[in-house]
Amino acid sequence: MRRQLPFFFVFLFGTFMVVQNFVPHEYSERAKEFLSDWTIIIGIFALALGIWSLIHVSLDKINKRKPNWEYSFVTLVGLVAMIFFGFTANVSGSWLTYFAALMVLLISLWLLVQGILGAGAGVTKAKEKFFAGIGLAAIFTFIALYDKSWAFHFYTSEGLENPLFKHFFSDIMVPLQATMFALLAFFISSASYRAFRARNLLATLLLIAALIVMLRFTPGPWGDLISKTSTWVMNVPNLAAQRAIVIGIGLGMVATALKVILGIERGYMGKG
Amino acid sequence: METVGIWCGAILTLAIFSFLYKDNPVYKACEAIFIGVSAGYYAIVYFFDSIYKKFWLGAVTADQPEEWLFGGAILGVLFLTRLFPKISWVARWPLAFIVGATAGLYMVNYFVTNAMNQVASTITDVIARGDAGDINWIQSFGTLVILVGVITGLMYFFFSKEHKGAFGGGAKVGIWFLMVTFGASFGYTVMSRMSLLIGRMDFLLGDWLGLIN
Amino acid sequence: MLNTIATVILLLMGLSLIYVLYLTIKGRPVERRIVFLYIGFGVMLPLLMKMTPPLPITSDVQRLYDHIITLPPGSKVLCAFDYDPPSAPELHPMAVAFVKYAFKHNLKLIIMGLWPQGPQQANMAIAAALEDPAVALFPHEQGVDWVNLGFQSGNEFVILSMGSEFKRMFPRDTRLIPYDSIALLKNVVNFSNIDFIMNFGAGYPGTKEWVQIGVDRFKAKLGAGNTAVQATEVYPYLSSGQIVGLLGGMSGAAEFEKVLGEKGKATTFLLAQMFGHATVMAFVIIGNVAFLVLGRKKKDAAGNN
Amino acid sequence: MKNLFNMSRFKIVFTVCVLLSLYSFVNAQAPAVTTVGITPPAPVTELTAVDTDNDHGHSITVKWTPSADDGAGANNVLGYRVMRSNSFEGPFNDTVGVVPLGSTNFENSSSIEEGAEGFIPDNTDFYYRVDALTGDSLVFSSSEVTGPVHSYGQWFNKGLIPVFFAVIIFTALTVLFVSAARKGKELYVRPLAGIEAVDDAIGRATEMGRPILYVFGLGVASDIATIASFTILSRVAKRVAEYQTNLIVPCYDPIIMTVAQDIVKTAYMDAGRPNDYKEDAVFFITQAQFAYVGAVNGIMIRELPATNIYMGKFYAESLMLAETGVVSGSIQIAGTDEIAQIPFFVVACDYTLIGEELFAASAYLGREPLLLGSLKAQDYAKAAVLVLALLGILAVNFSGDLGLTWLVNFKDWFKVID
Repeated sequence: MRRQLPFFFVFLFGTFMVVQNFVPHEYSERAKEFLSDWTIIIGIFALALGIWSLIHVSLDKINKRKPNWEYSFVTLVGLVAMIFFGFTANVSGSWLTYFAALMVLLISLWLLVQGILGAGAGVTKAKEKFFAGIGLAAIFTFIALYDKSWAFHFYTSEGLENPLFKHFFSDIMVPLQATMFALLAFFISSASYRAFRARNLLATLLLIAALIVMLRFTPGPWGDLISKTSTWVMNVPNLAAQRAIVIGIGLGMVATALKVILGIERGYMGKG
Repeated sequence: METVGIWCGAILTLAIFSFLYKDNPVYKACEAIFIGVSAGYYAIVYFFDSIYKKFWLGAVTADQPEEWLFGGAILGVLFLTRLFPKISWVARWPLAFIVGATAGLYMVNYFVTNAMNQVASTITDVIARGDAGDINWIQSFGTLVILVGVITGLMYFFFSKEHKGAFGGGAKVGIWFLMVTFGASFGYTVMSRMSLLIGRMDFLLGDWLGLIN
Repeated sequence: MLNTIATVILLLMGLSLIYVLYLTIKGRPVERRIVFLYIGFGVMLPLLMKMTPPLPITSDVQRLYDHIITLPPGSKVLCAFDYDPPSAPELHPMAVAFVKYAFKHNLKLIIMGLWPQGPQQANMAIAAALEDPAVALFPHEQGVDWVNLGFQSGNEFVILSMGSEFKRMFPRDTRLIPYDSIALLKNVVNFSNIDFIMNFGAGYPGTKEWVQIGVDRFKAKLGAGNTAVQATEVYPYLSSGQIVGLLGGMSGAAEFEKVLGEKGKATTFLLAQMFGHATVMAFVIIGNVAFLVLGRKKKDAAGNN
Repeated sequence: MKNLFNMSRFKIVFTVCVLLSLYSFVNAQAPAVTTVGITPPAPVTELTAVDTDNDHGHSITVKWTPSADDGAGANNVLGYRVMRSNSFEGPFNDTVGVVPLGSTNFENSSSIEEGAEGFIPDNTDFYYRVDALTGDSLVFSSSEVTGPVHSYGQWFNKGLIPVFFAVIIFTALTVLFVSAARKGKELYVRPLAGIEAVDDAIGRATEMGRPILYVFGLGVASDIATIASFTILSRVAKRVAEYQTNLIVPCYDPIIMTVAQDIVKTAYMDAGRPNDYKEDAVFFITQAQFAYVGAVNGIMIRELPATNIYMGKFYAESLMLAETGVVSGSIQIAGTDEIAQIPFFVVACDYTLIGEELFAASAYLGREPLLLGSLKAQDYAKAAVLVLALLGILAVNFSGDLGLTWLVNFKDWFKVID
């Protein structure tokens, strides 16, 4: 019974959404609103599971001193700090107690999680750590209540305006993201150098098409001819093949969606 | 505060570039910071966007609350049963909802946009006439090539038919078209990858070192 | 001063490539990290040089421009910022040029984003546009001339809901002012009250979803600016007329700046692009020449023993 | 005296405003308008109002033939104003829309939300009148009233009839072939290099005693490419459980992580080794594209996996993963339906599944009759699309000379109007 029920739900929701596509009526549109909002909300709960898995794996690496375990500390500090910034907003600018509170929170969380993981995960003196964690957490709440210069915000999004949250985003995430992406310029060059060899007919076609399109900026009379051929290559053979792949993918998706709804395809439910 | 931000960005940029030489502790540290900070950032952004703005404001504290949002929250809580191995099979229900609902939506959507509309735009008049009725040869040749490309491309993707004889010939022409499109889009994207690197160099030379005005 | 130094170094690097070719033919192919060095400097040095490359306006960009100029003053344009900092180098110059044109021609901008960092990119684009004194003269009041409705997660489901009502997906703008009390959005219910959609997209969700739902389903007029990678996937929608025009990658941005008559970063970056491309092609040619020479050598060696 | 002066100033300001607002509706080629002593234009004729078809209700389409003085005759019509009222004689002071000259219809619609502005309740009678407007706002002529008319939502969208039949035929084909396959009918499927490579790549990893890296990419659990990837993972996990090679599955999406954990655990149980299942073989990294790629690149360089398998939705990071994989000397097999990324996998990986080959992989790996049956149906659908496309092309190009006029509107079957 436990295995069949989910597939019945898949069939139910799947057929509903297929039929809903053909029914423009108000109720069908409202139903689609419900379902799309549900998907968004479920996504959030799943994210909580993901964060727990990240914490669990990092702690496991630290406790068992697996290779590169020191860096898991850095990940956990980054994670907790960012979440802490996100939920607090600085009201009147005294940063001292703010950082003191953050340090206390980090240590107390560290001890609490160690305590919860317990002896199983190779944690020594789990009980004492757990209570120490509780004690520190009490101190943290005392600081949070006493110091009015910043405040916890679970109910409003002022946290997003916290200068530390914004600076962590713009000064750490943005440059890291942009530079990781920029590595592609190096990788595309080494890939071209290594792979674009006229080994056989197919590789030669790949090479010629790439060269024509890469040369589309060369100035001068030759450049004009090449840029015209490159536009032609992009608008004719490229369009034709793209369209064949798109039609193929379209039909492939419809077939797979149908297999899922009819319960022929069950791999995603864990049954191989 | 501004210069601290730029220096921090520059150091991180150089640290990531060092990965090109070889894996080193500085890169490992940046990787770890990046994972932690980004996981925290998206947790907060998605929390405030979905739970707070849509669920808390939309359902719990709204004047005429949208009760059906609670359905999503219940399914979400069901999902959390993964944490307890004994009852973790319950988590299959919200998954069934997500996969089933989206499969149903995608099935018709992709049928219309990918299959029907693309086929419709393939069915065109091969002979393209200029406004004075004279045949525009280049355009007509182009449309003919597109038709041949689409048909042979589709032939390549047949699974249950042996690629032999005339059908095999068609499929071979199809893979030629595919290789041309892969080469062309690879060449086309060299430019966008370069512009990423240019963006970083502009940051290093301009904002950080101030060599570019 | 920097200009001359950079040009000299670049020339030396060009010459050294011949030595690299010699090495590869000798059977000692160049190591990956050397290729990286050449690309790094090949892209960095042109940024210090003052040359500007010649630039023809392609039809994809011209078609978008021809459509934009038909938008009468006061028409409402929905700007979908679906990209993030990594794809900003290509799309930011396009967005800045578009915002400058919009303010100068009194187009009302309704900004939103399907990517979390999209709306922030929009604010940066508006700030960059207003740095130009010529643009700052025109009215640019937030809430009257432009409004930023922020990010909403849910990908194409967001567009689906916007089809019936914008307010459902964007109850408040980024300043948390409710939808109904924003002057610009007074009688804007859904796509039928919007004159044009301009989508800056870098992947999923992006132009494909706006075509699938915004155009195919709700009959909106859509123009798109995409990164070079994503542009190849959007071409079929341009040729079937589902979008009115397409700006592809940095060359699209530079052409758009040129056709609008705006001086911006894209034009200076294009020179660096050309040198980057030249370096990549040089190594491809080196690889093939060496492959052919070594191939023939192997054949000779096989031939005579 | 003072208010008289104000009054006249008020009238001037008022007319200027109306003129300006009207002017903004009139497009460029408005004819020269004679303002002095405008004679009322001929009213609009054949006014009809019906519920807008194929919609979710709350919308009425008003159609009319333009006034004789629009673009001809006195040529003084600037636009049309659509008025609505709840009764035939009732006061028409509810302007629902103003359209420029030359227009012949207007859709008076509202959203489905009760409190929305200008909300049109369904199944309530309305009466419409269209006024032909001139330069002088006081001079216009009204048509006769039409109605009663009420809006309602349709339960079937007639514009989607071609799609409806296509879906029905496709489902029938699938059921037909699946039942044929169940009865043991042998189904031929051409060899796919990428899929065969998966088995010997796992063998290679076992010999070398190095891990296998399985990457889902940036898709979510409901992406069809990710669902196809789950099936491939379950096949890989089964072999991994038998050969006891260790498996690393770094995840970008938390839902995929939970499903993948389930798949790997079930594989170990089916192979009779439940306790060999390592809890963190499948783990979450982060939901940021490049932080995820940085972490996976780090894993590749440090763990040196023998085989990297990339199956699912990939975006710009495809080449970063593949190039780092080359550096760490692994065999790489990739499959994605993201067209923009297939070239990078083709160039950098050893084997690549192009577009729908990824979806066919589940049928290949298991050789399960049911999946082969649905693959057969997919091929028949492709054959149908090919034949219909060829027919359409013939129709459009040669319909004139061969007299196959009925084929001409064949193309509209594919044009989807909704």
